[in-house]
Amino acid sequence: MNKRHFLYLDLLGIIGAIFFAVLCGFIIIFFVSEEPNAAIASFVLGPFSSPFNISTILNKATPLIFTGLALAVVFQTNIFSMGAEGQLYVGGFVGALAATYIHGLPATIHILVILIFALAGGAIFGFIPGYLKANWNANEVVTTLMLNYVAIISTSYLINNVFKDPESGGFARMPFFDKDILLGKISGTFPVHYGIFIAAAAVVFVYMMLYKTRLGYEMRLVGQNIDFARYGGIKTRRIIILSVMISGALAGLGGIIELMGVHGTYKDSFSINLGFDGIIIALLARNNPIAVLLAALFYAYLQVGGQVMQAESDVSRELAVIIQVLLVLFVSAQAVFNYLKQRSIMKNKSGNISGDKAVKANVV
Amino acid sequence: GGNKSSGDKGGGNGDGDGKSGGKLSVGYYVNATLGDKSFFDSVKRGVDKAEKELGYEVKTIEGGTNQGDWHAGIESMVSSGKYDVILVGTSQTVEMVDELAQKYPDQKFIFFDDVVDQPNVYSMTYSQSEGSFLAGAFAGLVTINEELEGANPEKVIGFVGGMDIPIINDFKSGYEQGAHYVDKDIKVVSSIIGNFADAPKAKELTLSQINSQNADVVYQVAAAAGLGVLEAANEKGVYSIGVDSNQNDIHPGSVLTSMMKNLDSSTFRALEMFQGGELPFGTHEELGVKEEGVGLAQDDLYNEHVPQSIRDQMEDITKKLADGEIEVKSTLK
Amino acid sequence: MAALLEMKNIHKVYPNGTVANRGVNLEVHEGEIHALVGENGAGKSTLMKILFGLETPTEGEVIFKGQKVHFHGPRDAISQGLGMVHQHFMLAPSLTVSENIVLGDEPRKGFLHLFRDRKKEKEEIQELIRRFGFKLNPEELVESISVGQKQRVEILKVLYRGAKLIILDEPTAVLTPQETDELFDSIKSLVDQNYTIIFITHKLREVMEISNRITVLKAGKTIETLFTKNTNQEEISRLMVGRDVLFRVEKQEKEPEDTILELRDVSVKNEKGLKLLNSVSFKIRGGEILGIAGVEGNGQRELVEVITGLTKASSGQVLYLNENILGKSIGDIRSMRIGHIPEDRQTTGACLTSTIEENLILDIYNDPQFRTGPFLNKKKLKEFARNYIRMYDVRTDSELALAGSLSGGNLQKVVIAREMAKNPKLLIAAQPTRGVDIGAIEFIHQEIIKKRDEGTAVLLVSAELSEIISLSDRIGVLYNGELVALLNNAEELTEQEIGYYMLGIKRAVEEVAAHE
Amino acid sequence: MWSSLWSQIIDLSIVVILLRSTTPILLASLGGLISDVTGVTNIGLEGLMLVSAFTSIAIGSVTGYWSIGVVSGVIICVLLSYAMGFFHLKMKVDIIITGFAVNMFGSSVTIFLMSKFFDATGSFNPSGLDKIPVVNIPLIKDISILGKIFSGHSLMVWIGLLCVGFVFIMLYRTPYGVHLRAIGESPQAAGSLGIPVRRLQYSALAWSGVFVGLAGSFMSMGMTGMFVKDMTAGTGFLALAVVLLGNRNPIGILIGSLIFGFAKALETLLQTIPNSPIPSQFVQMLPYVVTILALVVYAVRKQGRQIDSLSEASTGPASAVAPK
Ligand SMILES: Nc1ncnc2c1ncn2[C@@H]1O[C@H](COP(=O)(O)OP(=O)(O)OP(=O)(O)O)[C@@H](O)[C@H]1O
Ligand SMILES: Nc1ncnc2c1ncn2[C@@H]1O[C@H](COP(=O)(O)OP(=O)(O)OP(=O)(O)O)[C@@H](O)[C@H]1O
Ligand SMILES: [Mg+2]
Ligand SMILES: [Mg+2]
Repeated sequence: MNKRHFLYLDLLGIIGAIFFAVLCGFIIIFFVSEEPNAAIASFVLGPFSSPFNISTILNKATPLIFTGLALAVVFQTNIFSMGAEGQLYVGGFVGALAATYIHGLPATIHILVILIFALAGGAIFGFIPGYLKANWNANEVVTTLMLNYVAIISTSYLINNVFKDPESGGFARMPFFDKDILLGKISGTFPVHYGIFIAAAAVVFVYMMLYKTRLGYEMRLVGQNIDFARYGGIKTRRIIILSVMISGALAGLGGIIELMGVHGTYKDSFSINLGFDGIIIALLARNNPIAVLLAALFYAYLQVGGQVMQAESDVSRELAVIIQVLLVLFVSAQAVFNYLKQRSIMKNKSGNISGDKAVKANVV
Repeated sequence: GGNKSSGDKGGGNGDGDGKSGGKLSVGYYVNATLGDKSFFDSVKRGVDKAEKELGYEVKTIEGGTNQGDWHAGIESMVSSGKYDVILVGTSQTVEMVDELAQKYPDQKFIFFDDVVDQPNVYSMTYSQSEGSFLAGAFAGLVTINEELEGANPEKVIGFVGGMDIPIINDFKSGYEQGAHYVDKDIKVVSSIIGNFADAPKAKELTLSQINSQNADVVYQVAAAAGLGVLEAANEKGVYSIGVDSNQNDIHPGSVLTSMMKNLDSSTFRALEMFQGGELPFGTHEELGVKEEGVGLAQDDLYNEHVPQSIRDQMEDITKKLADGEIEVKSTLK
Repeated sequence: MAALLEMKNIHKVYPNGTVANRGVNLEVHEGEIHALVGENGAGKSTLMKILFGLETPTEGEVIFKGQKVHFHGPRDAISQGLGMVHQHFMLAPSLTVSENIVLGDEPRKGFLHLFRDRKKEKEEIQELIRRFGFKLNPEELVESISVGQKQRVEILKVLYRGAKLIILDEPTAVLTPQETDELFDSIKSLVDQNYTIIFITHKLREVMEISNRITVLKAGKTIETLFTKNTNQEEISRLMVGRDVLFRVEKQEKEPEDTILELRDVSVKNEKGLKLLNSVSFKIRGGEILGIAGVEGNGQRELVEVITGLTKASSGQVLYLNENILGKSIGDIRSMRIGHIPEDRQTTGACLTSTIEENLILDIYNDPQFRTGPFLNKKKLKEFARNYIRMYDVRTDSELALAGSLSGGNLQKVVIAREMAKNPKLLIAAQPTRGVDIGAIEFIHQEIIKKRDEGTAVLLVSAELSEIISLSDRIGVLYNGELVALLNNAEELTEQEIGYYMLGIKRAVEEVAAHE
Repeated sequence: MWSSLWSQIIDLSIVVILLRSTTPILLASLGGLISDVTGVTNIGLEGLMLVSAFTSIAIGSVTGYWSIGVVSGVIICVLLSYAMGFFHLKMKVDIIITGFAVNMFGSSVTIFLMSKFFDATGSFNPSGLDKIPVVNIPLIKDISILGKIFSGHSLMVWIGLLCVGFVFIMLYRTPYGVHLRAIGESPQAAGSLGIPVRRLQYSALAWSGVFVGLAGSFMSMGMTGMFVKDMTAGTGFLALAVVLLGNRNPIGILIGSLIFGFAKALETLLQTIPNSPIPSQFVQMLPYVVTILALVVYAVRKQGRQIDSLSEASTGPASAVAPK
């Protein structure tokens, strides 16, 4: 049973899952829509129907890649942080401050400074639940959920009362960033902003960190078996704190890149659920950074599909969301994949029950 | 208010060469979801009326609450080339529409609730502070009124807002100005829910305003969550003021009036003018009390439940506002 | 005697492709004690899980009381009078002893029998405990009782359900000799009451002592079924392992070298301030094995943990090469050439969900030699892992296999390989052969002796008295957290003698003092 | 401003608000508790509550009986919980994904059905609704203090408190409850004794549905008489926090919910003080900050007991000895 074979089975499973989900979606749409065919077509094919839509997928995937990575990192350390949403806000906010109030730097350096601020903001905000977890074993689900509120509400206070651009009208935002520090678009007809490349770099970075460095080894060991890690002399508290901070840094980076790529300034409540969607993406990807990339693209594809369907047919926004939900459920149904793998193993084995593993092992 | 024209009358393409052959089509992009029972719904009513009465082909797209989606959402409507005119609004999308209007100079936009200064955009804004001034004056008259059963002698009125953000604070400021215009001593108790959905919390806050601060009339500016405010006032036998659309019939006799942004009628009016080819693109109209862009809902229920004395005084104040005799300060400018 | 149970031609392929049984035959007679032996991974537990309805066989049939049976789950098996004590504890830690025993079969009362009858439960449990003479407090939480007590709870679970055929999967692996004796008494009394026992163990001494017949499994196949009285340990082990096994470790006399480890008045307290280790002092020199005997729970764990830095001492000094290492971090201590084979390989000694390679590199990943720039040098690490897998004869397909997929003996080899790889000056081995088969025991013992001969100081903690006696140069006994004896391992020292110290009946403080 | 706050604490307004705002959290977290006890962490509380809130008011207003409404809300929630069970237990979808899916589903499906059946967008506000009744206790209601504390609460407030006892008895006094707890601790152990692990996990999810269903119906037919889209506004997540904070037992849940309810009540009072100098956002943060503090105090105390006993080690003779 080699890896490639499993990959092939995974793909088969995913295709099967999508097929079933689409079938389910079709049945639903069939009942509520006058034009089910058009609706389905626009959902499935719509996202690829124009360079504009494709670029929308990429732009939507960008922040999701960051939050997905952020959560993959903590999950690998077996910390169930739900804090990406709050960290994203704090990181985005701090980065935006750097973007707005630091002047006189050459654009590239300025961008770097902004990214570092955002990273630091997210990391420092991540430090809180990490510290509470490492030192007092305070349940991270609770602390991160609550800190999300704290982050969202307090950034909202600051943007509305302290850092508001007087020009911003009914909804507060900071002054617009200088044009030269925005993440440019690839082209007018294909308006993908450069954030996607930073996201791809982050994927590589996280992958290398997790699987090729000492830190990654330590983080994964802490995640797999903290007693063993402690016995091995790994400073588990430090690793826990570090892991949540790295996660926060990634989420914060996601925040500022969303602001520099899409919004052009800090806007009050700019993220709705990017951090929570990241949880789903990390879990879909089983915390593998490379798979996070794919899962985020898939998720963005679903969202764009829903939007296109809403725009091009009589199916409402809510139904589009329900169909997305079904797709996510089907695609993450482990049972399907397990079944496929097991059947394939059994087929290979049953022929030669006596052609055995233990004996082969003896030879090694 | 006033009618500040900042450009020449741009061409409406009312000659019927609509892109979907014969019928004119309008695309309405909601940068939120529908169902707030107020703002966006009100525009929707105007659009729907245009569909029925003017024969428009209408497509409404709900962009959801994620701001990151909106730019792409609007642009995909524009780039689809399906719509003769696109209807979109709020200050949160000003820059997006500004950019898109430049990028697609042939696309016409009707923009509500803020201003986009481009030759292919017609903007209309509503003076919520003027409207809220009326609500505040009304509340002030109610709380000192002796005829109304639910009104108590204390000069306390309530305000419940969705979030502590500039637009809501503009409502609040107008409301306070109105109340103080009636009586300097009126105290305004103000509470903020923190979102626009938590109706139970809105109700709880209102109950507390009524029970512990003796507020006897409460003004809600909290979209759907505000229904909790109206219910609390009704339960307690005191009064409330609805917002954005006419909510008087939700609890007749308790919701005495509503501060309406007449987005429906102005939307309909704009679409009607567009059809006639006379919509002045490149201009901006501010619709205040005078233009009837905002005002209190003075329907039969209002006439039935509001004492004559208050109605008379409100008429007087409305007139003064329209004449510019009273100036309302907006916190947004 | 008629066959109570027959298992014919059983095959089992696990979903992940492991073939655990490949044609096993087993015949058990009523009223006998039937021992099932075989190397780690031979398929004993699998066979029993099939019998108990926890796994479905891929092929083969089970005949019970002359009838072909198909157990769809433990419930079926239990209702037919089967009971099983599993190899690993099957207990819910936060429930009480009594709740664990009656779990799934509680006395009920009240409306629709919806409620627990706690009074009846208490009576029944007390009656049960009295009848079988177990020392247990039914009200205690399982998480706070000792391993031996847990094993008794497991057995009571089976007895409570009135099982007549009882499967015991390595029940003695974690028991002290005394506890084992007690257990054997209970088992014998059960057989007298016409119970039937299937008994799995790696300790051939026990097999010889208690069983009537023995079935030997090897690589998933039945090799032979023997009458105990017609065979001996040598024959059984030859059948199991396929070669002769040495039972007595060959050990040369060796002159000890300089002191490597010295403990001075080391004490450890728990959360409640109770002293778990009370003023313990001793020295170990290079080339010497100090064996620590004692009934489990008398401070052995704390002793090991305090030296390795896993637990903090409340007072005293731990001198390693004349340096006080108390208060140093675990990592620092590990990097000082102190090897530690922990008693619990499932949770502490290995990470079952990581690969074998990842388990092996626990120390050396920090070594700059295994890095290129900021990154780990995967190639060198792989080479290292393969090397040690070969040197220690770990039976596996690949260094990338999960540690959890190894049998107990092989997993222990991984732990030992890792700890030996650092070429320790001090080796702390806690229960190094618990639950591993005789072939592996022989290997592990040889490795420990080899290190000692190379000049390593070895602290051996074991509940297995025979192991202590056969390996140690000197023997200390822990009782109630105190080192009550420190003896030279001479010919005349008997297990009995040590047993007295272990039970606190005798003290040899003078000898301890004299030694200092 | 403080005097005004104080007077409300004195006149027990705070108790009334406390009980009202505690109830939905309490019920929802009891639901969360039961499935959590079996090792199935239900993150879908929010979505389940929304569905129940909508269903009960929809059916309640159509039939004219609050009881039928509440029961239908509960039934729908139980069914949805079974669906969660199907996806998680049978199809092996991660429970967190399942939970988030239910949340998204709940939000969307209620809006969709609302527009389908009542042609209402965003909110449904039936007139003449038969709400869950208020319990006025005769005699006691006229005694000032007792009356305020014990009388005039919604029936669901009492049901919520009764449910704490019910869950306690179920978990600790019935074999069924012991089985549930055993499954959460060690599914293998339970399975090896023939306890049908899967089936009991389904049943725990169903119980989850029952309590969350009650919580949802209270929001739409007790606290208010309306359904507003997304009206739960995070209550489900607060309940989840309470589940984890409450140390997995019903009494802990009650205490946790009361802490939350208290923070919410305090927020309400602080928000309605005229000319309060505290920015509204800080007041809104109160419940969340209080939770974090409660958790930290709880965790530190737990840890503290261990640290105390070890502190001697760091100051004791051992550390005084300098390494040679
Ligand atoms: N659930 C399982 N899935 C896959 N493989 C398994 C499973 N359980 C056991 N195995 C494998 O099946 C083989 C036989 O295991 P089994 O537990 O029956 O051995 P055993 O004789 O009981 O060994 P030991 O003496 O160590 O207890 C081993 O290779 C083991 O790794
Ligand atoms: N689903 C599984 N997939 C792969 N390996 C499994 C699985 N389930 C169990 N195993 C492994 O198979 C072995 C099962 O054997 P078992 O638990 O009966 O005893 P052992 O681990 O071989 O020996 P011991 O307990 O004596 O160390 C274990 O090593 C276990 O980790
Ligand atoms: Mg008054
Ligand atoms: Mg076994």
